Amino acid sequence: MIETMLSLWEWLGENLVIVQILIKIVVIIAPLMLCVAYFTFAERKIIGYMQVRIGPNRVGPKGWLQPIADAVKLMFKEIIIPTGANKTLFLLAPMLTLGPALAAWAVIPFSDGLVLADINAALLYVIALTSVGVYGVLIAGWASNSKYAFLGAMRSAAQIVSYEIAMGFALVGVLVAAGSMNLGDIVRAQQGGGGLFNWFWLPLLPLFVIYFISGVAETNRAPFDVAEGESEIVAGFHVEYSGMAFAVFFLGEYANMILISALTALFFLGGWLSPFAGWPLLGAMTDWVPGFVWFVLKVAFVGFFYLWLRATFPRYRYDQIMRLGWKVFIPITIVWIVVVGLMVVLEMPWWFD
Amino acid sequence: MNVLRDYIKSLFLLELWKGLSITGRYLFRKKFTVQYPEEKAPMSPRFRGVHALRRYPNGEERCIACKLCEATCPALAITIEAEPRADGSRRTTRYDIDLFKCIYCGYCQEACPVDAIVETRIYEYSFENRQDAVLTKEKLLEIGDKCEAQLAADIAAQANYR
Amino acid sequence: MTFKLFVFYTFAIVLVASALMVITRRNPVHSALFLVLAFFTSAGIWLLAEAEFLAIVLVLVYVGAVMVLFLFVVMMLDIDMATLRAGFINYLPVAVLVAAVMAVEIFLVVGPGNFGLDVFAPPPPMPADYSNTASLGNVLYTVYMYPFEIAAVILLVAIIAAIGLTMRKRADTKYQNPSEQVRIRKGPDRIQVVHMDTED
Amino acid sequence: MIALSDYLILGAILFSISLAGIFLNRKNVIILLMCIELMLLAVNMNFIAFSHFHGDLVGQVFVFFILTVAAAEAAIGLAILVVLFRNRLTINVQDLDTLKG
Repeated sequence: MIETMLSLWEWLGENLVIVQILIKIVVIIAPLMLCVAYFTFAERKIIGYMQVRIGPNRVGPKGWLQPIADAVKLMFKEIIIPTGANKTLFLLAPMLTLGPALAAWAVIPFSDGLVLADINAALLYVIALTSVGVYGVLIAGWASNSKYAFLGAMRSAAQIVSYEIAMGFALVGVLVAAGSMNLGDIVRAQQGGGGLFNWFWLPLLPLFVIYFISGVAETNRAPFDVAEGESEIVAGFHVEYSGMAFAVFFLGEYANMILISALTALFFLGGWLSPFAGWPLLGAMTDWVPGFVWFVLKVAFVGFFYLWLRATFPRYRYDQIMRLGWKVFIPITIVWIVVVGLMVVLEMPWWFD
Repeated sequence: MNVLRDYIKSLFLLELWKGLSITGRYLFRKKFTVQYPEEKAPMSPRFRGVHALRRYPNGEERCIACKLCEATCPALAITIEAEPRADGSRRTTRYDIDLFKCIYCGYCQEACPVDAIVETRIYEYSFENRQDAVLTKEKLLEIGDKCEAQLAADIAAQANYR
Repeated sequence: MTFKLFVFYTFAIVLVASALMVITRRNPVHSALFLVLAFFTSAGIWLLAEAEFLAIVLVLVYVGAVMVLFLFVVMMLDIDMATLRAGFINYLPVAVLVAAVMAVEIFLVVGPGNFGLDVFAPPPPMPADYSNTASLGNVLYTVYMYPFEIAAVILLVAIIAAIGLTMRKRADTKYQNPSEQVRIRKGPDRIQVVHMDTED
Repeated sequence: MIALSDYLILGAILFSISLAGIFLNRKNVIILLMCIELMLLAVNMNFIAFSHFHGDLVGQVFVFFILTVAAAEAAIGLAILVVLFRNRLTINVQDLDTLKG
């Protein structure tokens, strides 16, 4: 199947540029939206299982149609625009959340060479786009003309901007280790005979942890979801939203989660590389598995972690979130960047030789 | 030494892993969910569902219009009007329970000297009009007739504890 | 008109329009958002000029950080716009006049006569494996090492200045010190088991 | 093809607009700061254009430095603004007249 996809890809490359790009975008976005829908289902199921209940199981066989039912319900609900709200900005905000989350997929390599735009500054592009995501929240909070929404937006904006720094520093470490900003090159730099021990998660372990936790904070997910904080500020920045406008926010949040999972997989978990490459027995046995499958498995693994965290930890207090970002993560990343620099200069065996 | 141990603990997020392992284990636990319409949870004989008025085996209604239930009802859900009947016995002419007001505390059941007003095990009921929420004497008696066997059994089972 | 030129003009029109909106909007939040749009479009124009690194950095630094800061401040401050807008119409003629004179003057200098296509031929497109980031990095870390470090120091000073200016400890509010709180250990700090004799 | 003059004229128009903005919004410090950012953007546009047409990276290096300085300027400017508002409850430039020699 992957071979047919690849050959189709190449066939498209020789024909109309715009049409070809549009088709590629659809090929990426459509399954992605489906994944987003089923990620919400997976979340409800997994959290349910962790709380010793079974979660949604009524709509369709085993509840498999639940996300479709949710989507249909939200589509037919009225979009209420609060009095005194700024209508244009109010409706623009959800799109501003979803847009960057989808646009970043342009540079994600799904397998070796299977990427929409193979650009050199891909890493920078990804950081820039994730930093743009804050506008949706900020504008939604302001345009709603509601105090709860505004407080949520303010909290979330400050949080996102703070954690972006830790995230950026963690990526600087990856950059130094890989010596390239091209995501494909970053994955190729993790290739080696040791399989999963050749990936960057081991030499960059602190950065890996910090990147993932900052990603959780960046997407406003539990335990860093003070922007929503149901028990304090109702639902935060999207309290005034309903119907499809709310659904778009929801899609944006989950698309962002999948994006962060994919990026974590690319930067630290070897992207499409097989975890058993070069191993005596397992390596040969799993040779036939295409890279795309490994990539999807890794993304699913990191995504599962997101849900696991949500089911386990209580919400952080706001000042502690800020302390963690500024006083713990940033110093650790800076120290580890220096360590990574030393490792690269000294050409440490296994990873950087 | 303690400082070092605490430092390592926080650096490697040991306590967080402990928490994660608990939820991770629960992921594979047997689930307790009761699939409601198909399965139902077991019910106590003391269950307090919708109300009913009982009759004696010979068909005479038990209620003697003492109005103890009306007096004890904390939600003021019960309204009783009474008159002597042609044979001179005192009986209610009106016995209404407003289910919107009722909090299903069961005080009426406890106050009743003749076990007339009782709460049944029926909990799946609904109304389509607001008027239907007021249970009249006829409706209460009808419910009582329908569940008499169960009610008598429940009262018998609880007899030692009253 | 080539595709590139079409893109350039589209971006240029959006850029100029949003710049006009920035200076004329009544609500400063709208101004800030139009400024964001202006930065985005100019990032697009910079991409056309083969300056990918700076285009993305413009989005990253300006849109992602500086404008968020602006929006934050504008939204938080309760500004009385009526008095601030007073005199807007009065200054309009002067502003338009000065701006027009300025634009005409610059136009005379940099117009197509002096800097047109026939004077400055368009440079050949860069080869496919050319990395703008890498070459900029090469220049920045060798020839411009000291200015680069000075820029870093300027940023550090900005951080310290911003924190120093806005930091305040208010005596009338209660607050917790999270650093102290996280140092609490499970043992004697958190709970204390007191042994009490029974009374009889 | 896009001529160098196109970039330069665009920069000039942007510069003039931001100049007009400074005239128009002379009481509002926030808009003034935004106009300054716009002005720097216009200047950067020229640098990038020249760098592109000369095939010389120095222009881009300079833009890089301008970006850093402008970011620092915005941060400090906004910090001053916040302190100002906190103390005087206004950001009207005309009310800031207590510093008399």
